[in-house]
Amino acid sequence: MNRRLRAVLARLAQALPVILGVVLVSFLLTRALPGDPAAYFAGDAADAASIEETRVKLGLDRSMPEQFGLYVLQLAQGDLGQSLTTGQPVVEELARRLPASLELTLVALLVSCGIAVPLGVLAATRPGSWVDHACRLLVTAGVSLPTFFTGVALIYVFYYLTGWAPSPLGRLDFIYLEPPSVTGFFLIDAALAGDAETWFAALRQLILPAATLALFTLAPIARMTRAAMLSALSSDYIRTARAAGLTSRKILFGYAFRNALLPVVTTLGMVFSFTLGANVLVEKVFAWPGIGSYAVEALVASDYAAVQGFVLCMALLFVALNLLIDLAYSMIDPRIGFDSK
Amino acid sequence: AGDDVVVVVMGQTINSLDLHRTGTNRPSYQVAVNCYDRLVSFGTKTMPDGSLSYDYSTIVPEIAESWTVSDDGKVLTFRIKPEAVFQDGSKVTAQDVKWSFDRAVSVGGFPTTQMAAGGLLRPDQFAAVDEATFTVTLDKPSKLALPDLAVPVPFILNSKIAKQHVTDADPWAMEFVHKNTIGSGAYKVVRWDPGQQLVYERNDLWTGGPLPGAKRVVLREVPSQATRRALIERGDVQMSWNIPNKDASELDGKVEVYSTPIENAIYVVSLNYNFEPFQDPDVRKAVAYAIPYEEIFKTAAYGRGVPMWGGSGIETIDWPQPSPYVFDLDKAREHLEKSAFAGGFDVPFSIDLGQSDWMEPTALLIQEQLAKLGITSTIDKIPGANWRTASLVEKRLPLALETFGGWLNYPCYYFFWAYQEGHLFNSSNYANPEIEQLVAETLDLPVEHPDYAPKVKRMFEIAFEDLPRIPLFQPALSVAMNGATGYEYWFHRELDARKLAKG
Amino acid sequence: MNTMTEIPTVAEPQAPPAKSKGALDHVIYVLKDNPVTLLAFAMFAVLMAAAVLGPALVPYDPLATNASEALQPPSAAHWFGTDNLGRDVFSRAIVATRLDLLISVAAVALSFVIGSVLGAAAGYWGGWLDVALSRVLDTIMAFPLFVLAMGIVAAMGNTIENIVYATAIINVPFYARLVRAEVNIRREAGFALAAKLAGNTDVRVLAMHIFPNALPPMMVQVSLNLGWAILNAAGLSFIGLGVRPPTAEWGIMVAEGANFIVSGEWWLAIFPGLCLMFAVFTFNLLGDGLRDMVDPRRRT
Amino acid sequence: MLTIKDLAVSFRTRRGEVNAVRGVSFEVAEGETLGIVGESGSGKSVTSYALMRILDAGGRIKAGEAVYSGVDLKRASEREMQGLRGREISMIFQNPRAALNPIRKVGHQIEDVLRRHARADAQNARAKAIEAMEAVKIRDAEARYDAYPFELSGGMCQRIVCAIALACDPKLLIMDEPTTGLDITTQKAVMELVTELIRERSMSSILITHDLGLAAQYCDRIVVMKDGAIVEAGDPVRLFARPGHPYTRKLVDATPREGASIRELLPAEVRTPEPPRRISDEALLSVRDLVKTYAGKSGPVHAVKGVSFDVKAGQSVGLVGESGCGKSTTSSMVVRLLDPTSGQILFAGEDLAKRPSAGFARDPMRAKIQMVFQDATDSLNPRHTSRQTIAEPLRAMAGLRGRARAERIEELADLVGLPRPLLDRFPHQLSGGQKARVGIARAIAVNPDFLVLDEPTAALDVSIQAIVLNLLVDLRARLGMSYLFVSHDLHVVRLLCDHVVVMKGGEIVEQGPTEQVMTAPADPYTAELLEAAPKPPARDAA
Ligand SMILES: Nc1ncnc2c1ncn2[C@@H]1O[C@H](COP(=O)(O)OP(=O)(O)OP(=O)(O)O)[C@@H](O)[C@H]1O
Ligand SMILES: Nc1ncnc2c1ncn2[C@@H]1O[C@H](COP(=O)(O)OP(=O)(O)OP(=O)(O)O)[C@@H](O)[C@H]1O
Ligand SMILES: [Mg+2]
Ligand SMILES: [Mg+2]
Ligand code: NI
Repeated sequence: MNRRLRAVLARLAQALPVILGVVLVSFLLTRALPGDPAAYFAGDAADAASIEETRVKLGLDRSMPEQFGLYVLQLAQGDLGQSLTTGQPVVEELARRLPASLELTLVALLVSCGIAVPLGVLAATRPGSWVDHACRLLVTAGVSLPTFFTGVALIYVFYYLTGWAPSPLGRLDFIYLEPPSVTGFFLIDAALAGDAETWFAALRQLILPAATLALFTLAPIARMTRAAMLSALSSDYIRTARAAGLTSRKILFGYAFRNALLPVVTTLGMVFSFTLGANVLVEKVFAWPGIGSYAVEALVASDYAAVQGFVLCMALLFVALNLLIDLAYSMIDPRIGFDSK
Repeated sequence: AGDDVVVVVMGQTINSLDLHRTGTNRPSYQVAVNCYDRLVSFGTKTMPDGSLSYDYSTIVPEIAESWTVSDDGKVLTFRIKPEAVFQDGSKVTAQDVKWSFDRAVSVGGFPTTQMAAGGLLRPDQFAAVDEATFTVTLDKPSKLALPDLAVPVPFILNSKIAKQHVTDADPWAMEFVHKNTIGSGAYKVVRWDPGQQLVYERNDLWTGGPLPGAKRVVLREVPSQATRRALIERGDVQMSWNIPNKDASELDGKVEVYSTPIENAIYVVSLNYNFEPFQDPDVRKAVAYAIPYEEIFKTAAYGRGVPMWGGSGIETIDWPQPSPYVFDLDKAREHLEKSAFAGGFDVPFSIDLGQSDWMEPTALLIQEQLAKLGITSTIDKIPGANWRTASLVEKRLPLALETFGGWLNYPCYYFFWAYQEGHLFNSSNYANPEIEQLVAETLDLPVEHPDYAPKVKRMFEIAFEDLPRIPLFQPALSVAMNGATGYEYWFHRELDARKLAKG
Repeated sequence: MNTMTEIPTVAEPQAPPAKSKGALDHVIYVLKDNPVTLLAFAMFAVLMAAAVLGPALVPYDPLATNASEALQPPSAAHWFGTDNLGRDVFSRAIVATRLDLLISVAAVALSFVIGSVLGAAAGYWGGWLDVALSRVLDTIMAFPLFVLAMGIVAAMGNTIENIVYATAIINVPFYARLVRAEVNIRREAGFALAAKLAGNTDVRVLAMHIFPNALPPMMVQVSLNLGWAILNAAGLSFIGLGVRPPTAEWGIMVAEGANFIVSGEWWLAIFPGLCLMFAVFTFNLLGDGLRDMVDPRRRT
Repeated sequence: MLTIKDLAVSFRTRRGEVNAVRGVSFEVAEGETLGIVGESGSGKSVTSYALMRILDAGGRIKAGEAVYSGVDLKRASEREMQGLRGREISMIFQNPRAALNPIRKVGHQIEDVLRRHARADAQNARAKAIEAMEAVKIRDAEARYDAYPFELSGGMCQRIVCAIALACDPKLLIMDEPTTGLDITTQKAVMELVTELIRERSMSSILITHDLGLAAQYCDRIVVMKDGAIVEAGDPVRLFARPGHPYTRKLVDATPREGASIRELLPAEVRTPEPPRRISDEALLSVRDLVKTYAGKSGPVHAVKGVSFDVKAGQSVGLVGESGCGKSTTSSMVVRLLDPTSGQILFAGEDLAKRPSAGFARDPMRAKIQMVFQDATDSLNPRHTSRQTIAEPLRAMAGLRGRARAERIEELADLVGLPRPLLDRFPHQLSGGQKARVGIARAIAVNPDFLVLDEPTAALDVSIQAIVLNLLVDLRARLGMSYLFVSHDLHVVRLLCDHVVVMKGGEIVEQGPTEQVMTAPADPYTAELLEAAPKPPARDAA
């Protein structure tokens, strides 16, 4: 256990330069964005003097190193600054929007795993068969369409034409009240509050965007599951297990699948962080108040604090996620943390 | 949704409840309209299509009961309605007005600039004579002063509450007002989820006019315009704000669509005088003749708005009015041949990413025709933050699409902003001494003055001859309604929910 | 030669007669081997044909507008209909092939080269170089990649080159990591040591012996990335940061067309969307075939 | 008990059908141990998998019969087979570490089998599993129960595999190369253990191996397989004394054994006299106090702790010792692929240890010291044809180009007996012996004075090993090279080397002339190594 703790600490230490790097790069990137935020935010009829005034107010009149120093200082106090586009402190905004994005992404991944993993296993048990080819074609088709296109198409069919889906108005239709915020995840909060109606309403809102994302993430998960299962199934210990008379079920799930889980978990982590960053487009289509759409707006408006805050938040999430994966890894694989590699 | 809840969708986000704040964006101005009162307001008229519009020609009371103008035109005295109360029930006093006006001229940025347009420059111009009497003293008489008090900027805050939130660093309670509405207006904001929704609830204590029919107005932000269209068409929302022209023309008939030409506004092609070829008057004319106006009006505006080409002489002082130019490639070629750039030239053609719904097709159509003259243009989409800087602040775009609409509906006001040297919306770097003089002379001159019309017509003439801005068409603000009534058009182009009702 | 050299040959179990085949035969073999791969290569051939011959084949000028024919549904004259400016969608979709392939191939080639060099160096020499490079790559990965691409394009301007650079940068870490791992496991492999013994310098061992062996898994990555690169460009277009109009590009066409779906002009988005899907699909399917082609072990 | 008649197994592959087993018949009586020998790919494993019905997908029993105690193994349902496996027939595989599920505690893996065959329930599973572990002589079984395979040594893992196989008291045990991949001393211990258990429980068993010596030592009867068919069967003594089939004879001949010379490993028809050679008195290579300490993750690893030995010009020195004793590390330092921590490597009077290995590729000495690697497959670049592989040193060190190079490559191919058409093949298209030749050709391409051979035959079948060893003998005489021959197999070393160095734990425990060390080992460890090697029965002079 001690050893594992040390491994975790070592991981965290490794993440430190990454976070520093992200802070620096995001700072430089935002300053490289074209446009003058002072002019943008001084308002519609602002003249040169009021733009200058705004610039001073925003602290943009200082030199770059000075600005960076101030930024880091603020950061150290946990202050990410204030977004100019939305007029809210970035921290608050992220805290409200992150759960929305996470909820969407997690549900999408859950759905995706629910489909892709069985497909991958199925394909792996019959490699080269038509089932295998069909699975491959299916999941590849899913990853071949841009998400915003899938999203709009789904809305057209399931909302506009048939009316089966609820109006794509974000996380909850306006007739429902948000459940009291505990985790920020509506499904969880509604369940905690015991409010079945809101729970279903939130779920209904999730279906289309989650399906859009899920469709996009099927391929990597299914492919990796298939590959991992194939290599697990062809390994020696499976032969041993078969020779010992274990049932096919036990062999497939107890032996092969658990071993195949390792690479699948890695892929899942990558897919997760990728999806979280990429659901920008889906969020826009479904009016989902997540961090992705926040970032896009901020970026287009050269809203420094918001962009920096978003990037930092994602980087922290990325680091946390990797840590989580490592932990999951060491739970699944006892070899981790020892000098085995 | 209940019977008295109206749901409105729009694409843009509201970023503050305080119009005075630095960085407050346009959509947020509606909060000043709906949740606050001003001393006076514009009247309402019914348009030919039955929709409502504000009426620039009449000024009506809002929180002021009555007002008088001194003989020299320099002192305006307002009497405040005795029954006027803020949302917390406290009386609206002249002190509140004074504090609010002081705030508007002191915070800097847009509110201060807008106040200045009406000659309202310094706190010492405002005085609370007693609880119910408030005076404004102008440096010189101006026809713009009273209308400028009817725009959203000089809204009246509850200074007693605001002062509780004043700090040394924040003498105008910006932080507090940013997140709270402390007005006497028709609505109060009961919920604001930035980036998602704004919920208005009717203020039953309102005295500024007849109580709104809708008890609640829910404003939802839906970035995707396709989604917004689906929503309004299916009737899941009652109002879709600022819909694209295409949707407007297609939805017309299916749902209620109001397209109101925006007063004092034109979509133009801006030719920058700092760019050498455009210093040549023949090149500018060549461009003006090479613009396929009809096609643009059809594909970019879908016929919504008012054509601004092919005019047959300046007869009125209405602004905007059609330019004398039409699409005529032969004439364009003639002009270009006369110029020093007969062989054509290369020029970047800049458009705003945020307005690409009309700018992109327009630019493409113009680009295609210019190419026939040998003028090679490359289309540059500039994202929001950079657009203002590049086009208005630095004024460095050689060829760009532009739009400007003056809140105060006077031609001289428009020219003041868009044709005077160094002024913000003069993105062409246009400088003409005669125009400078004419604007200075007409700006404060009453419209009825006999000198006014000839001078303004002369301005039009010069503008059409010099062509720093080639008018394309007067845009329209389109709003779709499905299951609600009471839409009123305002020059500020933001939602006025005070007459909204379900049905 | 003398007797002793003949001794061993006698007892050697005879291998089947050597059939040394050329590279082309190998390609044909791989294609025949797997129907899906064959399909993928056939689709790829179609794409290439469209890219090379496209402009010559299309019935209309892809840039010519015609307001009187705007938004026409598909017909015999306009197979894919026309767009809001009356341009022929079919012509635009076909002509776009070249640019889209160019963007994706250029971006992938760039990230392939940069990623390979960085990854190979880190994997082979290890030590502080590895640590430093790994941290830099981690930093890139820690960015939400699509947003990073957006930022780069927004900062540098939305030219085709910048879209290519942005796409390349966000893909570099994937290649670098892959190559690093592949090189690392082969660093101590017998053939690498043997190559050193044969008088090769480290750089040469790395470049000529170790790196080529990392190619098979790289090929899968390449093919997946080709697809992603197109989708990435499409996403940028959706945000408004794609290539400049009036250039025909699938992503822009889909992104703009998506706004017309609800109003019933489905053909604007569907057809370019199908082209896009066709290309991404082709690339994704291509992976295994490509891997088999560069894998000498699959040769017979 | 088990009767197999005309068993034929085929695989469906992309390149058509592969007939892996073509009509094999044998019987195993109660309490009997049957050996199946034959070279790699002869169908030994496939036969046993067919019995267990655990063939890979695509494999099927095409014809023939297999009956176990009245059960028709060919027609039995999968359910019946699952009941039979583990309970009636069990199997042990080679490479024990890989044969265990890497992420499941070994105790649980044993439990799985026990519970599957209802030999234990949830309550007593642990106790029974520990019992099974004790039965295979695992010390401290209680503690080992919670261990994962990677925490156990190879020998220990093989014991666990045995425990799994024997947990349910099967009647028939199939062992597929149970000792390959294990240390020579561990090999012996495992075989000893298994035979003892078999005897105790009076089980029947099948031992599959390519090592005739091993089979002879432990089996009652042996069948010899070649190309999917049985060529000969009989009791081991008879087989060794009078091999009936030429193939059997070849195998018997090629098995290294006491008293046989290196030429005697080859079939009589192709034997030529051993060429004479000269050993000078001068030391070509002198290793002095060589030390290598690795910075391991958990503290320094002292791989080599000060070894000293000499190799004279023309002499062959054997370096023996069990796995991990530092043989490869030593040889890597000698060929200058690795920098020693301290010590000297004097080659022709110059101290090479002073020249960093990183830049040694450009050193003129590079061409003088070459190496042949343990695993021929691993040492050939899978993307290079044999021709490209051999060309590599010629290009880099001899600077040969074009025609001259092509000629030299063909000359080398002839020299090592590699048929010229094979020059354009890729490694995976070559057999093990052929790959070994390519590796040797590459090593001798630039006429080195000194050749390090790191277990060059460890991955080869005995018959091919015999050929390669003889090739090395010939080349040594012809080119006047000196060898440092690294091996764990004393018998092989004896055949080739004049001098032996025995290592243990990074240190030299004994060195001296081969005959002396082999006949009268001074160190007990040397004796142990000698003892552990399988001893095939004597054979008649053919
Ligand atoms: N899954 C399979 N598909 C196709 N061919 C196979 C398969 N498994 C084995 N073979 C073929 O069957 C033949 C016999 O293989 P088998 O594994 O029985 O050899 P072996 O005698 O056990 O050799 P070794 O000593 O190397 O283990 C080989 O030629 C092999 O190529
Ligand atoms: N790079 C390394 N880092 C740390 N320890 C090492 C390294 N290489 C080898 N060792 C250790 O050094 C010791 C000697 O290894 P070496 O490879 O020389 O053994 P060997 O005698 O060749 O064994 P085998 O017969 O298995 O090939 C072993 O304990 C090994 O674990
Ligand atoms: Mg075998
Ligand atoms: Mg070794
Ligand atoms: Ni051996």
